[in-house]
Amino acid sequence: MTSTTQLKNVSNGVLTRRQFVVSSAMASGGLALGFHFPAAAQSNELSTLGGSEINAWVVVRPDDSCVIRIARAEMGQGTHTGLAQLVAEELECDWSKVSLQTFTPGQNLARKRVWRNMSTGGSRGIRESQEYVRQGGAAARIMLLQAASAEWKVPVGELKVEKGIVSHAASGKTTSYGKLAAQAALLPAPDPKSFSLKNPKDWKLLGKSPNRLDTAPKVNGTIKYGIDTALPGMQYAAIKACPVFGGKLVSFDATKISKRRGIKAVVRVDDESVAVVADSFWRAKSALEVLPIKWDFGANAKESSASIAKRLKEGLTSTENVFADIDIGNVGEAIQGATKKIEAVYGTPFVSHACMEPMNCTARVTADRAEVWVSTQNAEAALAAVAAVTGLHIEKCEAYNPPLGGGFGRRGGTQDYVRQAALIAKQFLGTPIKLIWTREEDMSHDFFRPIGQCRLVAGLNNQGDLVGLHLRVSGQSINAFVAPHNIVDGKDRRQLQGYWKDAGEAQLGYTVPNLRVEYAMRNTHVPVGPWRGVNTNQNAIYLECFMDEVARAAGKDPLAFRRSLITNHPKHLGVLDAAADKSGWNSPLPAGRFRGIAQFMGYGSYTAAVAEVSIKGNDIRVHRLVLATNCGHAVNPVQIASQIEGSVAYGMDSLQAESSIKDGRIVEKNFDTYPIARMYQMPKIESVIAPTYDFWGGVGEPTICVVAPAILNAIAAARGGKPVRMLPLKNEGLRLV
Amino acid sequence: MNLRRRLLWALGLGWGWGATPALFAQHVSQEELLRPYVGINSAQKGRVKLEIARLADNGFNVPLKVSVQSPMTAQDHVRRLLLLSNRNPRPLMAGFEFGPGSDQVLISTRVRLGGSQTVYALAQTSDGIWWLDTAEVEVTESACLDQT
Amino acid sequence: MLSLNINGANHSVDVEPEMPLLWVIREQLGLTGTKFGCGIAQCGACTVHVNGEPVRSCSLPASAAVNQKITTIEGLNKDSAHPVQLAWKALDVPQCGYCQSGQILAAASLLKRIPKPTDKDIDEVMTNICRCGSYQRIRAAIHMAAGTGKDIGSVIHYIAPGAGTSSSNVTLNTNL
Amino acid sequence: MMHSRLQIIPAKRPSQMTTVRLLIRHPMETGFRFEVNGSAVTKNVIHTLTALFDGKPVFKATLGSGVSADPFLEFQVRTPQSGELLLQWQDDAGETGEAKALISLPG
Repeated sequence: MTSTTQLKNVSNGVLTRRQFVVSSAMASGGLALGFHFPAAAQSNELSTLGGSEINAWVVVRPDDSCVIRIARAEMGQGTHTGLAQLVAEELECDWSKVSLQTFTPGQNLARKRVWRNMSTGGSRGIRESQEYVRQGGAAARIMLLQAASAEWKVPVGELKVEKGIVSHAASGKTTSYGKLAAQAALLPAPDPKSFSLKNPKDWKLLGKSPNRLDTAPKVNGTIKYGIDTALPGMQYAAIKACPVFGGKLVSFDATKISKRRGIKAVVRVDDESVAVVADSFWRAKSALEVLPIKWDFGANAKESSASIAKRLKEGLTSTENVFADIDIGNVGEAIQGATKKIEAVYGTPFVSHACMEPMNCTARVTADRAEVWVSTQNAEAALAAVAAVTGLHIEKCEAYNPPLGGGFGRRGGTQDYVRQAALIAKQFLGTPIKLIWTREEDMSHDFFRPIGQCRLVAGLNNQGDLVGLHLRVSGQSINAFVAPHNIVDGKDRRQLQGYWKDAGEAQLGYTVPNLRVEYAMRNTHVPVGPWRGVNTNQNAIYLECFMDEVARAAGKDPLAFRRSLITNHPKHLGVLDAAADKSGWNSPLPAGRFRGIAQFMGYGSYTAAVAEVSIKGNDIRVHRLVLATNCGHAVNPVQIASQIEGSVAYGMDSLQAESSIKDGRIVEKNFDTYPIARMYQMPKIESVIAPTYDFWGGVGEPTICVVAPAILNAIAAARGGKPVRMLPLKNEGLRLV
Repeated sequence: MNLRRRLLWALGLGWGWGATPALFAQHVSQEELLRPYVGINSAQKGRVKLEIARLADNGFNVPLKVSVQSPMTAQDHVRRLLLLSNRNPRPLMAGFEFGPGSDQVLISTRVRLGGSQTVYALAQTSDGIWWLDTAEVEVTESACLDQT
Repeated sequence: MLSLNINGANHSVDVEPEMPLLWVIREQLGLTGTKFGCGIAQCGACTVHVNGEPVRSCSLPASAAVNQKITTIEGLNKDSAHPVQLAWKALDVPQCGYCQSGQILAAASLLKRIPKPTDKDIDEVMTNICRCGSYQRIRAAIHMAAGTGKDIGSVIHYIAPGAGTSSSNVTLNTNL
Repeated sequence: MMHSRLQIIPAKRPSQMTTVRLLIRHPMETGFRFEVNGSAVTKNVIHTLTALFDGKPVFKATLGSGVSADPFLEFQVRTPQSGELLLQWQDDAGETGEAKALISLPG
């Protein structure tokens, strides 16, 4: 069964209905929908908002409204709404009466981490917590029904519940959750082993697409991000870290700016940074721009994109510090004996996260308490960072986590901006300090997507079958930078994400009789970290573009060629076919248009894309992208489509953006030199959601990695088979229009 | 066994640095973790008190404090104290031995923790019995990477 | 002292004439719906209306805004019911939402100038950056607010397990 | 020579313990870090630290890569009379370090 929905203009019945919901919500003053964010509180006790806490996840109020507690950070992917749907489905409450409540890591700690992991990242917000949050909803439902059963003295099994209304058919009695809540809250929680969760076939709310719960404050400016924090007596800080990574702050001459209006102080933050504190951010930042600073750039000042590229190139053929993660058959012999040998080297640059909300954090430190207000993917990490920096016991620290103006991995790992804010605030006891990074600081001191190159060699027999494939990635390791102890025996498998033979997370879909997949770690002085989609981004470009080169050499259709290699992996094949089918792969295109296809797996989900492009001179126009995913379970299809649509913009940045290195530092520091995909470049996007309901995969990241290779393959087709191998596109004089 | 001999024993034998680790750093079970260090007898809860924050910002520098209740007499004293990690590539983080006449065992140090895990503090008293305290630590380093 | 008219109210602010309007709005007046994104008029997160025209307030000196009629996202519509805002909500346009104040103000002024914009008009005017990539929904929402009837928006193909059979009742339903 | 900082809170009476706080400047190189060319940085940690009071061992620590860079240790030793507390340590590279303090008990 296939259904296609157009979310379009008001004449469409579906959207008329959606618009009606919005309008009526406004007429009634906003309904119960909303969010409850924790205010700065001295108490670790989480409010029940006038209701009864049935369990950690569910509070029911006397007016039948339900408050669902959400542990994970919301950075735009709709995680909050999806998680609420998971709880509400099992709770059987009235969705129109649901509101959300977030809480602090301090409150989580005070309750022995009853809400478990609070971080959002790795496309795990839903797939990792779906089971226990659904259990939370189901347990609350059971307790509410038990309360009714006790009151009416009838067996629980005879009760029915729908939208929070409990009824007993035989007696004709009805009641509601709001009336049962106080009694239900006193009951013991049922053992999760004693009940089972609903079969997706019986879902009423999951698999449907209610509107997001957090949209209203985003369209009228009332939503408060971390950068919007306002505290009495607050001062502002602008910071500059040594532009060369690894360099040190030697000294600065505060006297040159101390007379400027509003300037409170110039402070050393740590070994590498200096901050100006003022009564306005603009005053602080303007003063910092003219502050004389002496840096010790150190040895890294000699590094450049060229010196790094040279190191990576050496790694492509070196026998030193390289390991094979897959070695099937005998690749050397197979390629040697092949009729045709194809060889290519691909390269992908450092890229920046460029979250729209620049890094920032507000901190207030006193002798016995430290608090931060910060948009972070991981509030518990922010809390721990504050405790570490201030030396205060963690119970004396707190982190408040408003929604994020973009995260993409930048706000998930190192809480560098939190540490800095706390280090500054420590020097102004009692005064709240709001640290804001300029865009230039943000782009100069990111944890970049690691740079890499890949050499691929393939052999074809005289039938044009792929008999051998040798793939070697040479590039920087994220683990080596952030968690070297996770690399065992020098083998960093994470950099081969998407090429793994292990099933379930990021498995290679192709079966090749002779296959060798290697990684040569070649590091740089540039800090790296997870960039939305992480290593699937580069790895999909390398392999999927090369697959087209090989198919071309074999004289085969890129889809048919892939299909012949992918038969052992039906889920990979399923999305590949779905994307091809919905794109009309076998139907003719208008003159001058060309298609490209790609498939890959990451974050537990299977993805494929078909792109349509045309080229005029050096201008590439992407007309259409069909993106398919099998994410296992589809919690909210319209939100999944949002993520798919968003991944096109992020994937297109993989094609045009680069953070290059000169004199040891980043060259592209703002959007004038670092291109971000804009409206005029965007193709028409079609989302193909093909869940098989036998696993839980991620949504926020997986489709990004197929965007770039699908477009690149279409570009190669348009250029008569000439691939672009070294990104960004400008290296070949090309641009997206 | 005099102190010097015990020190030599500690240095050279018995403790080891753990077996070859798995491909990704993995949690090991309590039994597996303790076997090489404590022998087949499992340790008992009690006497040892391990204080460590429930959350750690990154695993590179985590302060901890251990104390052991003991009369510290010639008959009844603490021989040695071990700090073990059930996730680090090398489980034994540190070991301590105490000289004669110590009447208090109180150690503070800072350790590296390779991911969220359980930290073990084990003390052996002069009767040969191992005492144990554990603490769960959430190492919050990277929301996108901490899966392994 | 500079006198500024913002969202219909007059404010006197004691700031340097060269302080960008963005920081006056955010820090002096506490209207935080207007966002800081780049500081060089590239991203549009700081967009406000000056006499109805979209202006990037990060690069406009406060002195240049004196005697002008300034509207921020907070002042676009007192009920948050501007047609653009309604369309934004109906289509769940925002993801992280950080850029959307600027996008909405840019769209509102586009519709004022060109009530029935074409895709080309939208491409030319809507130059604000959205890092979450909500562009397709923005385009659809502009068409929706304008009532152009243009057939552009999110296209979602849902393939249920065992496609071709009737084994599942899981269907896409945006009509909850 | 390895830099170190030693802080002593001496016993006030013979029956009390002396508290020792020692911070040594040392990378405690785990062997898990990597050079730019992908080779592992050689492991080099301070593996042993001994405290001697008037020449007699009173405390011993065996350290591994699980101890943080710039290792910090606080412990207590018995110093029944005035005398010299000597701390000695050695790393995997064979380098040694020491710090000492005179403990003088009142009376």
